[in-house]
Amino acid sequence: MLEMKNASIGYKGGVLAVQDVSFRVKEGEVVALVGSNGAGKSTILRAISGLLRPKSGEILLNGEPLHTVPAYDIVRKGIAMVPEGRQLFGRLSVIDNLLLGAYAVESKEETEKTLLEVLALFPRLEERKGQRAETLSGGEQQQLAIGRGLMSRPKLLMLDEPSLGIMPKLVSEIFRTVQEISEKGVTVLLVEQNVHEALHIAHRAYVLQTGRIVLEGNGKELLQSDMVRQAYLGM
Amino acid sequence: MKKLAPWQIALCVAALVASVAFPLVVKGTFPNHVMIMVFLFAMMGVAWNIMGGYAAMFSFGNVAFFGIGAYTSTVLLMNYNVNPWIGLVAGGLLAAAAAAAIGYPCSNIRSHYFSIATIAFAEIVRIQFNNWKFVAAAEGLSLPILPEGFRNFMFHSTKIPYYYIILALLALSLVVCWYISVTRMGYYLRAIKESHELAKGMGISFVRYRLYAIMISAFITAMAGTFYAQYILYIDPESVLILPISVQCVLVTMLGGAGSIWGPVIGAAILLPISEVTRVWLGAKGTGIDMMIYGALIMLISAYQPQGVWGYITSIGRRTK
Amino acid sequence: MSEQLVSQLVNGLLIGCMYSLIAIGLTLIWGVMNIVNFAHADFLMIGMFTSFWLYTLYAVDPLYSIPVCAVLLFLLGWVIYKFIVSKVMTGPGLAQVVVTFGVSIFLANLAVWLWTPDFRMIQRPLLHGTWDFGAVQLSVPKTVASIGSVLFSAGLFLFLRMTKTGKAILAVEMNRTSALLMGINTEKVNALSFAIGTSLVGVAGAFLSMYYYIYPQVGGTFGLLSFCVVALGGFGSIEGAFIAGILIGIVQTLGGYFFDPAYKYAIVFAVYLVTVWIRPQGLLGW
Amino acid sequence: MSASPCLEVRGITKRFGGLTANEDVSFDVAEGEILSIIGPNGAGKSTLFNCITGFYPPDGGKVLFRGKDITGASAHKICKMGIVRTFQIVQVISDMTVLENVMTGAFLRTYNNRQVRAKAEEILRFAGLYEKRDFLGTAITIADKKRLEVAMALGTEPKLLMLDEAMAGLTPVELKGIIGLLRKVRESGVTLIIVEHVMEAVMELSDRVVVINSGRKIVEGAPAAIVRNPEVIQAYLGDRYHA
Repeated sequence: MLEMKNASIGYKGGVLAVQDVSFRVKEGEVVALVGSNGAGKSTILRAISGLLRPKSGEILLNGEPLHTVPAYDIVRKGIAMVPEGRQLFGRLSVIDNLLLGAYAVESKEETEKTLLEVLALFPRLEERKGQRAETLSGGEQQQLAIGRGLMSRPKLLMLDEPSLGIMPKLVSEIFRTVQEISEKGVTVLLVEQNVHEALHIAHRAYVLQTGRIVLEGNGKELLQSDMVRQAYLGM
Repeated sequence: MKKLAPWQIALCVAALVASVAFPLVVKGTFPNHVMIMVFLFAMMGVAWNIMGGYAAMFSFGNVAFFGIGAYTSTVLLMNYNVNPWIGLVAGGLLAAAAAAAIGYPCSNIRSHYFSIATIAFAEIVRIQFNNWKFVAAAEGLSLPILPEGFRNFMFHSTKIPYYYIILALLALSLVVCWYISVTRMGYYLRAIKESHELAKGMGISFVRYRLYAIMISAFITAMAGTFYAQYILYIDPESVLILPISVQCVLVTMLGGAGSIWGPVIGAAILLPISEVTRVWLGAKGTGIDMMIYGALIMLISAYQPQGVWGYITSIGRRTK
Repeated sequence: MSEQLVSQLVNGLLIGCMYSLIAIGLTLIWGVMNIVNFAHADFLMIGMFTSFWLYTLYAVDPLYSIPVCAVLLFLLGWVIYKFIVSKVMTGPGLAQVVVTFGVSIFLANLAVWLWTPDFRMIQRPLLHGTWDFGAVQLSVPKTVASIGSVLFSAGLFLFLRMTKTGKAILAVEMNRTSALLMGINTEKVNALSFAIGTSLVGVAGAFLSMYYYIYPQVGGTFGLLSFCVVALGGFGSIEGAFIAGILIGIVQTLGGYFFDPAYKYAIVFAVYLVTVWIRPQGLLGW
Repeated sequence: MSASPCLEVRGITKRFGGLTANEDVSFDVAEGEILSIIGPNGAGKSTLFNCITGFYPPDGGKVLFRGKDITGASAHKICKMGIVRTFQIVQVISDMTVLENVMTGAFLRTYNNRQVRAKAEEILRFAGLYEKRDFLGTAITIADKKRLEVAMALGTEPKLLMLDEAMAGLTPVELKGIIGLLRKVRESGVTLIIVEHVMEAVMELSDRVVVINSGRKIVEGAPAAIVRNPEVIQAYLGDRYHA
């Protein structure tokens, strides 16, 4: 479905954050990109969502180039991103945040239907519909961010560090939700520092180190690999 | 401070020689007048640069210091017969004191709020002088005509001494600016510009260093004000306290390149001749076309060459390396 | 309260409503783009002249010029954004500050060149005279202009809160990156916000032309005051600008009444300085 | 180790609106010790850091540095007294070279340009950054930026160095390097407090560990004992340390 081919990505005037990275996400999978802070995971997601352009290489969606599509049209291609740190519209209400998530959807009825689905998935948000997003707790904000991402009815949902800054107990809840979303047929690309949890729910995973993919494989297998255990789980 | 490249040193020496030789080669009042205005605004740009370029405090109120300088020396001369050279220093000190008085409470005000606060301050000063009988309010002050000579800071038959005085004042300001940039204060201002948090964490009192920067900037700007009064021999609020002068300080710096020592000089050397020449050629009829061209230039330069000319020159230098 | 004081208060309220309308456009532009538009009040001047020439050449009353000004200034704003302001959006901060100064100097002197620096006035607008409410006399054009200003301000407020496009503008203002991810074309939102801002100030110009002198430098004082209003209200806050506009109108007239009319603007600026000294982010800023 | 502690934190409480970020947190740091503070994200470690270093005034409690009450003193004064910190998100001065960055720190103790430069160069050699002294602050790798942050802090001649997640996001090799550097820093007589997520670093470096959860200190002790503490495992480590 999504394929990144030999992509090198860097920030303006800076060094390359990602070098010669290739990977693919198949329909219906949960794929995790794991690795430490600064390994380039977020950079990859930013490139897919059009916020950054690869310096070389290409990004393909169902065989068609994605890296030439303007950032604001990526969501219309069926890709939604839940950015790191949630990035909500703080002074707007919960419901307005969700509706903005469906900005690219033309049909009103469809949006209303999706809204009901999302509120069913996150009952907490239903309770807090009218509240300003900035007044929610960290966990609720993350739910809202994911809900906002789902509002565009994406085929591929990308999550950037969904567990960051969330109470440990809520973390497993978030991952359970991600699994639920995947079971509904949405393909998921997940970036995580919480290697353990991420590898648990991922079908496949890629391990990044300083901008390169150093390892790939089945999630559960990687969990057992010596290298991952040593480098990221501290065992 | 990085060491200057040889071509840069050569450029500086050439500029210095050229400016000293200029009045000896080019005769006539108009070219000399243009150069005097270039140096005057270069000096004010250098002063602005210490706040705006090094510490990212974008002031649009520096004209208040200019006016305070002009009025202090003039009032001292007219009412108390104080020599203008003493007035020059007194004006600087008074402006620095005013800067401290306004800068201290404003030390928490940042970015745009700070810029607007400086405009508000300058406007209050202008309105006060416009209504202040002691300084003849809106009528303005004509300086008494004293015998010509360096001692009296007044010349009637030629502009050349003014030329060298303002050149010397500009050189002095450049030395001050350079000195700041290589010492602790320069480092601290750049740290503050990067991030207030970082600066605090490194033991830098940002209130204090911001205040120093404003005061030094005010002192130099006020000296420029005194010079202007001695040069034009007439001042009123509409000529020494209006917003466009503040804007000019910003423009010369931005055009030449903020945060570099030579930026304001280059900016003034480009902008002032354009504005003086268009004024004389096209503006005599009061048609506004001179200022129109001037505005269009500012618009186009900031939209299409925003790094300033100095940035452009150094980028060429880097490319040819 | 003396009758005079009441009528001063009412006058302050009326002029304050005008300030509000001028300032909300400015604060919208700042909020969305992070740019202080120093040319804002020159668009006001263009609006006033548009209304003046429509009246003088085609005998169109300023009241009917309002839609013309709105459309014309909307287009002008769009063009200026596209060709000038958009170029500095990713540039250094100082260029963003200075570019609109260039626009301001250009527009003001274009007006001098085209129409000379003379003061003009619309001699007999449709709305003139006063309404007499016993103690308080209301100038008809001023009152209508102020009510109109409030309506337009409310219109902007509702547009931002109620429509999809309006919410997209708010979204860009709060988080540009997220807005992009939602599929909002942020570049278009910038242009639209700039054009709406100038359009509103053009409308204010048409209102103002009913009772105020019209000359190329008219932007000067209004510009300074509208910066003060925006900063006092808190950069980017529409509600803040609205409240601060009225507040400054009242401070100005009361200051002139209790102290010296010559110092009325000085008092306004002093109030601003004291306010940001106590509250560096303005009244409703964040 | 001297008798009186380097830093005493006594009942620090900090609230933001209705939210209590720190509640009654107390601990001591001995001279020459390396103390780690660990806890889940949002547990209030950074707030605690900010309260100690003068970035926020605490709502209650006291901070004593070498017996002197420094509670609520401003950040730059606390730095001058000898407590210096780094930031969670690396902060270096982007338009300065590596050397100039360190010089900015070193200017705290002297005006003399030559001395400052000499000291900065010495620190850069110590931190293993001397070869990169003429690079711009933005043009070096994350790992080098973290070293640079430490070097900038050392420039201020601290007695107590506080590092906020100085090791996050480093590869194992880079991590070894910075652990070595911090050991050398300690040997030179500087006391260290580190807030860290990277457990191997915590285990290897620290003499003692303080665990914070939802604003409170839940336990403190030797690293080996901490990782076996059931409360810590439940609140923070989760099952990843069961093994």
